[in-house]
Amino acid sequence: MSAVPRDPAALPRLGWTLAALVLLWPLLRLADFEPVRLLDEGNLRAMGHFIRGFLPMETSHDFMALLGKAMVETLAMATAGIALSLLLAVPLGLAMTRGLSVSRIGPGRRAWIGTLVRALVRALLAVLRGVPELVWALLFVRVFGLGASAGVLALGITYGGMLGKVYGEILESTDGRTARGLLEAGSGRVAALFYGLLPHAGGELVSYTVYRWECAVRASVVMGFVGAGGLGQLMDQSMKMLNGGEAASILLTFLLLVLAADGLSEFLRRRLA
Amino acid sequence: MRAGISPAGVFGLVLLAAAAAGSFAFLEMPLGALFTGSAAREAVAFVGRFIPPETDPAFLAKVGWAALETLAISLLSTLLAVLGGVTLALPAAGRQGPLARQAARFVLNLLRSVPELVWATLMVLAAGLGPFAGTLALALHTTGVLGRLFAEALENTPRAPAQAVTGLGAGPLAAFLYAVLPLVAPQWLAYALYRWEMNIRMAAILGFVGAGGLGALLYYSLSLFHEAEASTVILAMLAMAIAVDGASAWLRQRMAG
Amino acid sequence: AAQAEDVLRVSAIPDEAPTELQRKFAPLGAYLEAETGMKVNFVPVTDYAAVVEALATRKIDMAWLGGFTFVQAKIRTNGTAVPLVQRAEDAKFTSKFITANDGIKGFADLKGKTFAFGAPSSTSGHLMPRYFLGQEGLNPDKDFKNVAFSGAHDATVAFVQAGKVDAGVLNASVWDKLVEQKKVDPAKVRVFATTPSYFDYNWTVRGDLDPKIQAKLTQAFLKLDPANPAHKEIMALQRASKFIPTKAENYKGIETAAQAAGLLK
Amino acid sequence: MGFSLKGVGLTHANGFRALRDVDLRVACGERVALVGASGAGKTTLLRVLAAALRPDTGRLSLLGTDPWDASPATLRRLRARIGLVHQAPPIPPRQRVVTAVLAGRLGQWPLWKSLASLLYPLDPEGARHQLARLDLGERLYERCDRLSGGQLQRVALARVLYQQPDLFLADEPVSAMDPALSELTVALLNEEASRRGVTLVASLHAVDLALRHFPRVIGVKEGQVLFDLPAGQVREAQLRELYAAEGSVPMAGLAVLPDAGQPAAAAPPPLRCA
Amino acid sequence: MGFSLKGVGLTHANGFRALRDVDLRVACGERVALVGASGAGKTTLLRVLAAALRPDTGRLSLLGTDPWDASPATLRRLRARIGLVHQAPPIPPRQRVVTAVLAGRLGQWPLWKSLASLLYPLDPEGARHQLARLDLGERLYERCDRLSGGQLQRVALARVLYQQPDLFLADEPVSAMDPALSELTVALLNEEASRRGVTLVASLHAVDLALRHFPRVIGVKEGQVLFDLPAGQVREAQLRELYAAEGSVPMAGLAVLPDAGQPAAAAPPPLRCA
Ligand SMILES: Nc1ncnc2c1ncn2[C@@H]1O[C@H](COP(=O)(O)OP(=O)(O)OP(=O)(O)O)[C@@H](O)[C@H]1O
Ligand SMILES: Nc1ncnc2c1ncn2[C@@H]1O[C@H](COP(=O)(O)OP(=O)(O)OP(=O)(O)O)[C@@H](O)[C@H]1O
Ligand SMILES: [Mg+2]
Ligand SMILES: [Mg+2]
Repeated sequence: MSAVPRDPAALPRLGWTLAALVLLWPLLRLADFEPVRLLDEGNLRAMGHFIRGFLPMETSHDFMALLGKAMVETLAMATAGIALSLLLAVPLGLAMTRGLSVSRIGPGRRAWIGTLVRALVRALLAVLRGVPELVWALLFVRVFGLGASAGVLALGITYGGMLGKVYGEILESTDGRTARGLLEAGSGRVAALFYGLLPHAGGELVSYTVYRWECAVRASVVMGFVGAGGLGQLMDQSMKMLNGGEAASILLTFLLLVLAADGLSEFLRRRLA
Repeated sequence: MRAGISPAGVFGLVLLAAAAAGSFAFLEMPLGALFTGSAAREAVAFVGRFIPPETDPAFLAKVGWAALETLAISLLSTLLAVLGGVTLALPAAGRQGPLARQAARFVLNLLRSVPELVWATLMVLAAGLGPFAGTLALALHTTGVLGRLFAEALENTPRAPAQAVTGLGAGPLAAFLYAVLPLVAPQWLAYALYRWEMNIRMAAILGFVGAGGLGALLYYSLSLFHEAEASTVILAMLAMAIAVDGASAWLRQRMAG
Repeated sequence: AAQAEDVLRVSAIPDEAPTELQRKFAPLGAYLEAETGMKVNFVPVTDYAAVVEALATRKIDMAWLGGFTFVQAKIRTNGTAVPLVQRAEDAKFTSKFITANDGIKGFADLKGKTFAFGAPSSTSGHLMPRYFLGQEGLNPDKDFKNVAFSGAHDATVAFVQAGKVDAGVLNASVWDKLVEQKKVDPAKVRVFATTPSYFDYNWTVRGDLDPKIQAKLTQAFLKLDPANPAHKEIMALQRASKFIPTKAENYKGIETAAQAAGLLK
Repeated sequence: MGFSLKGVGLTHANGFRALRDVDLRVACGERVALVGASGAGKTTLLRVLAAALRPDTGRLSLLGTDPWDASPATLRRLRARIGLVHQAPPIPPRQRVVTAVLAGRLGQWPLWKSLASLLYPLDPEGARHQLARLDLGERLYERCDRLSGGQLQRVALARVLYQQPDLFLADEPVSAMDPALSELTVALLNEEASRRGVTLVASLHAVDLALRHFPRVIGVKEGQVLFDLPAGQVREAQLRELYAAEGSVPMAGLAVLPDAGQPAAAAPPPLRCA
Repeated sequence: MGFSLKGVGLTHANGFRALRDVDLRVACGERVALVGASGAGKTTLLRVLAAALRPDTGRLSLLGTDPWDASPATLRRLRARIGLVHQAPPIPPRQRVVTAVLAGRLGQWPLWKSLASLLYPLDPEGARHQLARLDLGERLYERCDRLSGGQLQRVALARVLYQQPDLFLADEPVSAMDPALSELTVALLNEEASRRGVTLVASLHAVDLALRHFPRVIGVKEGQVLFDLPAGQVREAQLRELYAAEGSVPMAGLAVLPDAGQPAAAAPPPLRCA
C-alpha cells in the first residue's frame, strides 16, 4: 500500500490557529481582562446588595399604570418600526443574495454588473445600520419634532439595514440547489425565491424577524432620546438611579414579552414547516 | 381538494397586517412630512454639518486608540458569547430531551431579556468600572441572543445526516460535530460575525461603564455638537463594521466554495 | 409651524429622570395654560442634544435649558434664541463634588481615581466642574483612572453611593433636594468640595415666537409668588424662591469657560 | 434546431477537467442515450446542455442560440425551453408534491401567477395528470419528505413533463425505480418526445434500457465521446472498453445485456420540431 | 444472532401503513436481497432493522436484543454494531470524503478520538483502504459536493465498510453506479459479509444482481412479505406479481432477467458469527 497523502488542510489550519492565539493576547490586555476581579469580596458584596434591592418589586398603583401605558406604546412602536424596516430590508436583502443571482450562472459577461450591484447594496445596508441610531434620531427630530415618529423612523432605518443584511446571509447559507435548479429552468428570481429558497429558509427568516421585533421592544436608546417614552426609557432610568424594585418589575415585563415573542416564533415556524 | 394555504394561515397573516396598521394609527405618525421640501432642506443642512470630518492628528490618535479598545471589547465579548451560546444552543434545540430544552430556553430568554445596560450596571458592581465590565456585559447579553439564534438555526436544519450518524451508534456530541455542524456552520458564522458588528456599535453602554471606546467618544461629540468629530468617529465605526461585514461575506463564500 | 399658534410645545433638558421632569412640570404647565390661553404640551426626552436640535429647528417653542445648553442653542439659532427668565438661585449656582471614599479629602486625592460626571452637555454636571478642575490643575482625561458619564445628576449620586465610582459631581440644587428627601445617606456620601458660583438654568424660547406670547410667558413667570398658596406648589417643585428676568449676556462667562475647557469649538 | 457542441471543454473550479474536446451534433427530435462509467462526465455534459455550466472552451449552440452570447432575457427564455431532470432531485423536503410539479412552469408563468399558485395551486389538474402518467396521481398533496426514493424521483420527472420543454434532458431518471417502472418510464419519455417532436437526451446506467429504447447511443469516457452510434451498432467490445476504466472490473454484469447486434425497437420519430 | 421480526407493523406519522404483519427470521451470516416495487416498503423495513424506526406492533430482535426494550446505552452499543447504507447518502455537502468515511466509527470511538479526528484525520489509511476497494482512493481529501452521483454513493458505502458492522444493511447501494461497478460492488459486499461472517441485507432494484449474488431473496409488496425463497427457486411469475402492483405496468423489463431457474452463484458462507 502506498503512503497515504498527508491532509492538505492540516498545515493552513495549524497556521490560522496559531495566528489567532497570538492575536488574542494583546486583545485580552486591551480589554483589561482579569476574571479574578469577579471574586473580589468587596465587589461581590456590592453586587449582592444591589440584587437584594430588586425585592420587593415595585407594584405601586402609579408605577403599574405607567408601566402599562409604556408597554402599549412600546408594542406599537416596535411593530411600526419593524413594519417600516421590512419595506427596506426585503428588497435590499433579495438584491444582495448571490444564490438568486441569475448572472452568476447566466451570461458571464454581465456578471460584473451583478457583483457590483451586490457590493453596492451591501455597502448601502452597512451605512443604514452603521450610522448610529442617535444620528438618525436627531435627523428625524428636524423633520417630525420630538416624539414617537422620529424614534420609529430611526428604528425602522437601522433595523432595515440589519434585517436586510441578515436576510441576505440566511438566504445564502441555505441549500441553494433547489433555487439554482429553478433558475436553470428559466424561472425568474422572485419565483425562484418563493419556490426554491423560502421552503428551506422560511423558518429561519421568521425566527430572525421575530427576534428583531423583540429587540425593538427593548430598544431604549433611540426612543428615549427623542421623547418617545416606552419601556426602554423607563428601564434606562430605573437602572441609572439604581432603583432595584422598579428595575425588577420592568425586567419581569421584558421577560414576559420575550417569552411571548419566543412562543410566537415557534408557532410561526411550526406553521411554516 | 385542499387549498395551498390553510385558513388559519390566512387568518394569521391578516392579523399581523392588522397589528402593523393598528400600530401606525395608534402612534399618529405624520409620515407625509418626510416628503415635504422643508424635510429635505433640514436633512441636507443636518448632513452638511458633518462634512468635512475632523482630521486633527491629535483627535485622530484618540479615535485610533478608541477603535483599538472597541475592537478588543467587541471581539472578546463576542468570542465569549459564541462559547456560551453554543453550549446553551445544543440543549435549547431539543437535542437532549424536552426538559433540557425548556430549561436552556429559559436561561437564554433571561439572558436576553435583561438589556445590555442592566448587565453593564451589574458588571460594573462586580468587576469595577472599565473595559472588563463592558466586555462581560456585552458577552452576557450576546450569549442570550446567539444562543437563541443558534438554536433556531439548528432546529431548522435537515435531520437526516445527524440521524444517519446516530444510527451508527455515535453519541450526541459526535453526531453534532460530524453531521450538523458542517450544515449550520455558515449560518452560525454569519450570526456570530454579525453580532460582532453590532457589539462594535454598542455605543451608550460602554460609555456608561467608563469603558471608553468609539461609542463613548461618539456620544460625547454629538452631545457637544462637534459634528465634524462625530463624523470621524462614525467613519471609523463604519470602516470597522464594513470590514467585519466583508470578512463575513468572504469567509462564507470560501466555505461554500 | 402652522398649528403652533394655539399649542405651546415645551421640553426640558434631561438633567433629571424624564418622568421626574414631567411630574415637576405638570402644575407649571397648567398654570401657563391658564395664563396664556394656549394648550401646553410637554415632551420629556433623555438626550440633551435632541432638545437643542428641536428648539433650533422650531419643533418646540420653549425649553428649560442649562447654561451651557443655552449657549449651544444660541449658537445653533444664530443668536436668535431668547432667554426669558431664570430662578433667583440660578444666578449664583454651584456644583458639589461628592465621594463615599474615606481617602478622598480634596482635589489632590482624586488623581488615579474613578470619577463620574453627569451628562456631557450638562453645565453643572460637566462643563463647570471640568473648568474648575482645570483651574485646580487637574485634567480629567489624563489624571483620572476612568471617567464615566452617568447621564443625570441623581444618577451620579447613585453611582457614588453604590461604589461604582470613587467620586462624582452634581449640581447643588439636586443635591439639596436628595438630602431633603432622604434619598442619600449622608453618613456614606459626603461633599468634599464646592465650585465657585456661576449662572445656570433658564427658560428659553425660540426667537421667532410671537413677541406677544413671549411677553405673556415672561409675565406669567415673574408673577409667581411663594406667598400665594396656589403658586407655592409650583415654586416648590421648581425649587425656586422666585423667578427673575435674564438676558443672553449673563451666559458669556459660561461660553468662555466652555471654550477654555475645550467643549466649544 | 437540436443542439451542437464543437470542441467543448470544461474544467471544474477545483481544476478537475471533466469534459475535453467534445464534438456533438444532435438534430431536432432525436432521442439519445448517454452511457458511461461513474465519474465519466455525463452529469457535467447534461448540465452544459442545460446552459447551467459554462464551458471554458469550444462553441455551443442550443436550440439555435449560443446561450453564453445571448442577452440575459434571451438566455432566460432559452432556459425555460430546456428541462433537466436532476440526478438527485433538488426538491425542498417540506414542499408539497403539487407545488414541486407546478414549479416546472415558473419560467413560463408571469410572476403573479407563480405567487398566486403558492397560495392556491392554480393548475392541480395539470400536475395530477403528469403524476398519474407515472402512477403517482394520488400523492398530489403529500409532502415530498414523506415519499419513497422512487416516488420522489417520479415527482422530479413529472415536474419536467409538466414544463413541456423543447429540449428534454434527464440525468439517470430511473435510477431509483424498480425494473418494471423503469421500463414504463423510459418508454414514456420516448413516447412523449416522439409525440411532441422534441429532442431527448437521457443518461442511463441501465445499458439494456438505453439500447432497447433509444435510436442513438453515445458512450462517454473520461470526459470524451468514446463512441456515438445507432443503438443497433453498439458492440459488446465497445461497452467493455467503456466501463473498463474502473481498474480490474469484472465484466460479468454485461453478460446480461441483450445481444448487442439486435436493432433498437423504437419507431422513427415524426419530426414536428418546436 | 441474526435478527427476527414477528408480526411487525409500522404506520407513518401521516397514517400511512408502510409495513403490515411482517414475519422474518434471518440467521447470523445469511445474505439476503430485498426486492419490490417502488413504495413497497423496502426502505421502511431496512430502517426498522437499523433500529431507526420503531414499529407500532410486533416483536423485533436484532443481534439478540430487542432495541426498543433496551436501555439507551445498550441501544447505542447495538446501533454501533449495525451499519445502514442510506438510499440517498445523507452526507453534509461541504464535508470532506475522509471525514465522511471516518464517521463510520463514531459509535466505537471514544469521544476524544472523534473530536481529535475532526482536527486532524486520525486514520486516513483506514478510510483510504475502504475507498480504494471501491476505486475511489485518490479522492480522499475532496469535498463531497464535488463528487459525481456514483462517487458519492461509494463514499456512503465506504463509511459503512469502515464501520465493520455485524449487521450490514444496504438500501439500493448501487442505484447510481454503472453496470460494471454495480457488479463489482455487490460482489464486494457479499465477499465482505462472507469473509467476516456477518449478516447482510440489501434492497436492490436490479433483480438480476439480486438473483446472481444473494443466496436468499425476499419479495416485498405493499408492506408485506410476498415471497421469501432461495434465489434458485424464484420464478418469473412471482416477479411478475411482485411488480404488477403498479397498475398496468408492461412487463418487458423482466424479459431481460436471467432464467429464474438458474441457481445463485455464491458459495456457502463460512459461519464466523460476531
Ligand atoms: N462541482 C465539481 N467540482 C469539482 N469536480 C467535480 C464537480 N462535479 C463533478 N466533478 C468531477 O467531475 C467528474 C465528472 O462528474 P460527473 O458528475 O459529470 O460524472 P457522471 O458521469 O455523472 O458520474 P455518475 O454516473 O457517478 O453520476 C467526476 O470525477 C467528478 O468528481
Ligand atoms: N416519513 C414518511 N411519512 C409518510 N409516509 C411515508 C414516509 N416514508 C415513506 N412513506 C410511504 O411509505 C411507503 C413505503 O416507503 P418506502 O420508502 O419504504 O418504499 P421503498 O420500498 O423503499 O420504495 P423505493 O423503491 O421507491 O425507495 C411509500 O408509499 C411512502 O410514500
Ligand atoms: Mg452523474
Ligand atoms: Mg426506498
